[in-house]
Amino acid sequence: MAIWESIPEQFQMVLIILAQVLAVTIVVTLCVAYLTLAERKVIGYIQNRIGPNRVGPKGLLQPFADVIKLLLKEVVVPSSANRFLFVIAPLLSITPALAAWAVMPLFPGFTLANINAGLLYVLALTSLGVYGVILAGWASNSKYAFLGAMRSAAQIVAYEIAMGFALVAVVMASGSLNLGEIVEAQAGGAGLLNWFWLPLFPLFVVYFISGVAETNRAPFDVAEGESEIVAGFHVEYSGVTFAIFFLAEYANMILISALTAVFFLGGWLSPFQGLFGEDSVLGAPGLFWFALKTAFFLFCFLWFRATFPRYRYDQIMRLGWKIFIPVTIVWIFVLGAMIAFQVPPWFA
Amino acid sequence: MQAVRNILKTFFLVELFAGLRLTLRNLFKPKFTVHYPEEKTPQSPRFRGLHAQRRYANGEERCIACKLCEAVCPALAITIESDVADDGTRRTTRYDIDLFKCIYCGFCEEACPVDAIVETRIHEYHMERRGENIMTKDKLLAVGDKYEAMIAADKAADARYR
Amino acid sequence: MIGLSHYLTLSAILFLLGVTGIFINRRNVILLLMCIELMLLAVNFNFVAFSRFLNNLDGQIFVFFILTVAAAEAAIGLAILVVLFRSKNSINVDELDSMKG
Amino acid sequence: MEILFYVFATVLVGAAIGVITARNPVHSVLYLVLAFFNSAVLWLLLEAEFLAIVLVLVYVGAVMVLFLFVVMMLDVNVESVKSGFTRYAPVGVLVMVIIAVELAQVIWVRHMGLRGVGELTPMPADYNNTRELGLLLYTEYFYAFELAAVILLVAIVAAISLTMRRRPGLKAQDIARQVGVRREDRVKLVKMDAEERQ
Repeated sequence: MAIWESIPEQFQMVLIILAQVLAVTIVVTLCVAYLTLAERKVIGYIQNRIGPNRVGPKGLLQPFADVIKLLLKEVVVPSSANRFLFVIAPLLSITPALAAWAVMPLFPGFTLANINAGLLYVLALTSLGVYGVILAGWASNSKYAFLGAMRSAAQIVAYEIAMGFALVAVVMASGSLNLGEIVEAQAGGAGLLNWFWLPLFPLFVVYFISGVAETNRAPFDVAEGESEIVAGFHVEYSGVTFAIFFLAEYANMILISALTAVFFLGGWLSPFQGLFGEDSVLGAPGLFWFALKTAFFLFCFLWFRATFPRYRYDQIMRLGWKIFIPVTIVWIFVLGAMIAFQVPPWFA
Repeated sequence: MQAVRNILKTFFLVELFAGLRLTLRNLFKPKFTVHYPEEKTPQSPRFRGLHAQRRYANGEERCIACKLCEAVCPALAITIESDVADDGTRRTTRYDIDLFKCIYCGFCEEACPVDAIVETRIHEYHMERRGENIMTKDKLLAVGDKYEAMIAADKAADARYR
Repeated sequence: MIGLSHYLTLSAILFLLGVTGIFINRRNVILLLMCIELMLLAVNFNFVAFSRFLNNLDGQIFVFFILTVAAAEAAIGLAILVVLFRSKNSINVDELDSMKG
Repeated sequence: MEILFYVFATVLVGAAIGVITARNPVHSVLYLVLAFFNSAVLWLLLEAEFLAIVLVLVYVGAVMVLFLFVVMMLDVNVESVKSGFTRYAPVGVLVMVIIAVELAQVIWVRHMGLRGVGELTPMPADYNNTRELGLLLYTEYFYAFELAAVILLVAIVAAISLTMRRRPGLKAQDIARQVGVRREDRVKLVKMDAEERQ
């Protein structure tokens, strides 16, 4: 404690912030690790198998075994690849996924960086993720990788628009760009029914499905499509570099799930707020509810992957441009009318 | 009417939800996985695994070097050389099965007039060094000696159908 | 203390680099487009700096519109480029010497 | 603050030089992305946070991806396009020097009556750049804002109509019809009397 006192006040601030950043990053990384295990388990169960169960009790140490294996493997850089870009691409794809957590409201009153334009920041960062994929595909100097990168770029740009429109509606409904204020705008009243998923239902669906497409997950995984273009943009990657791509994909999944929870399911708000009141155990808002909602969306990611076959590429484009964007625009008009007429309970 | 129904079906993602329901139901069904080293699936007495050479009860080798197995082997995995033994009978001096070539079809076993070459139910074996994939006569006989009880029981169980 | 002149100098350097880029890369249409983006960035820099130092937000509003128009310009420019490449199989400015498509 | 300005300004100038000198167009695009990033940070230093984020969102996230996409898609012959590099360099440098002298005149020699604005007054704590911009944009500049939207719409239409290719022999499927098909549409059950035994 004496050492702590001796540090100048400014540095104390810096240290506290650093500790918070580190804590959030480590927790997210751990969640990523266990999400990989959860994916194998859930998909296994859906296919009437039990998934990995050998490393540690019930297979709980499996992610660490995987990580250690990948860390020990050799990183092969193709001789005609662009060395610098090839190595930097995985980092470019994981950084935005982790950096976006800075503005995430985790529980009442806690955000790493409570900035006013938080939603714009999130949008900007999620749109950066595509660079990692494009550069990986291009720098590998391989046809399959390049095809995967091009597909992914077109797909992400297409779905970015629908996502942006869905968020415009969220901003309209909550009247703020700050994620914490968006959560608070959904508080009160009947709890569950007061969240934005009900008045914005089509946009909620569009946002989540676009999120699945943005992260290049099944059934929108044409960017890696292992059965047609081998593994897409990361064909040439091995060892640590591959591991980082892997982590980035799962970190993005967690990010999209958390964002959907914040925007449409009231973040850390309790669904029983109206029933039991804010002071009871079930009615109190907190990290638990946020984590629960995020976990639900993560389960949906895995569930989709186990259920749907891969979309064909032109079908993906058709869905993004010809269905999602018109739906969002129409619903923005509907929402405008709802706000103008002050439809209770959301806009009264 | 049908058109309206189709549009509703499309917008409410009816078929997607049907698929999701199916997979969700499977999530809670009992699993089929067999925990392999601890649990094993039942084996037929006809299971065709590692090869063995048998002896008669008095210790005499069964194999008479007729080379029928060598002739029938579709993968050319068997190599036999023979000579006259001390007691005047024809015996193999070399009897090699290349396990890498062998396709475990069991034709050698069927061709054998004296039931000398058999395929046992052993399927958990491995090789660590080059050359270990060749089952020499000594190795085959050793396997046969070790598992004679199992082989005899399998043969007896299968005899009705031969 | 970083003053207005620092920002103006920086934007002047950026603008100069953009102009020079147009001259030394005058055969590659893509690079020309990018140099124009660079010059627009320099202009935006001026607007933002002036807006901040004069405490007048109109400059930032203008940057907002410049960004809009520049995005539209880039989209159309690249579309023309793609059409050009399809018909000529080249993006060399010297070869664009006919009026027929 | 000062150190930050100099660091990011240096990287920005370096990136800009990279844009115009890189041999590979892909590298040029990436340098430009770096330049935009640094500009965004410098704008943050100027407390123009909304524009800084929009710059990253619009330019880095969308326009530069488009550039990258086109540059990678078009299989450009780098050597032939770059061949005039040294020939045009003197002209470029000459023009650069002329404009540099002119700009120096404006910024340092004449000062344009801006002597008084050298001081940066820090914004109050509750200042919200986004809110202020929004207030201005949706009141005073509303028509300009609408016009910008129309320009974007025209740009979308123009870009699509320019690059749209109609291929005559293309066979497309009507997914809605495929999905909506019923057994009655495809199979016809015909009830027939059995023939009499001859």
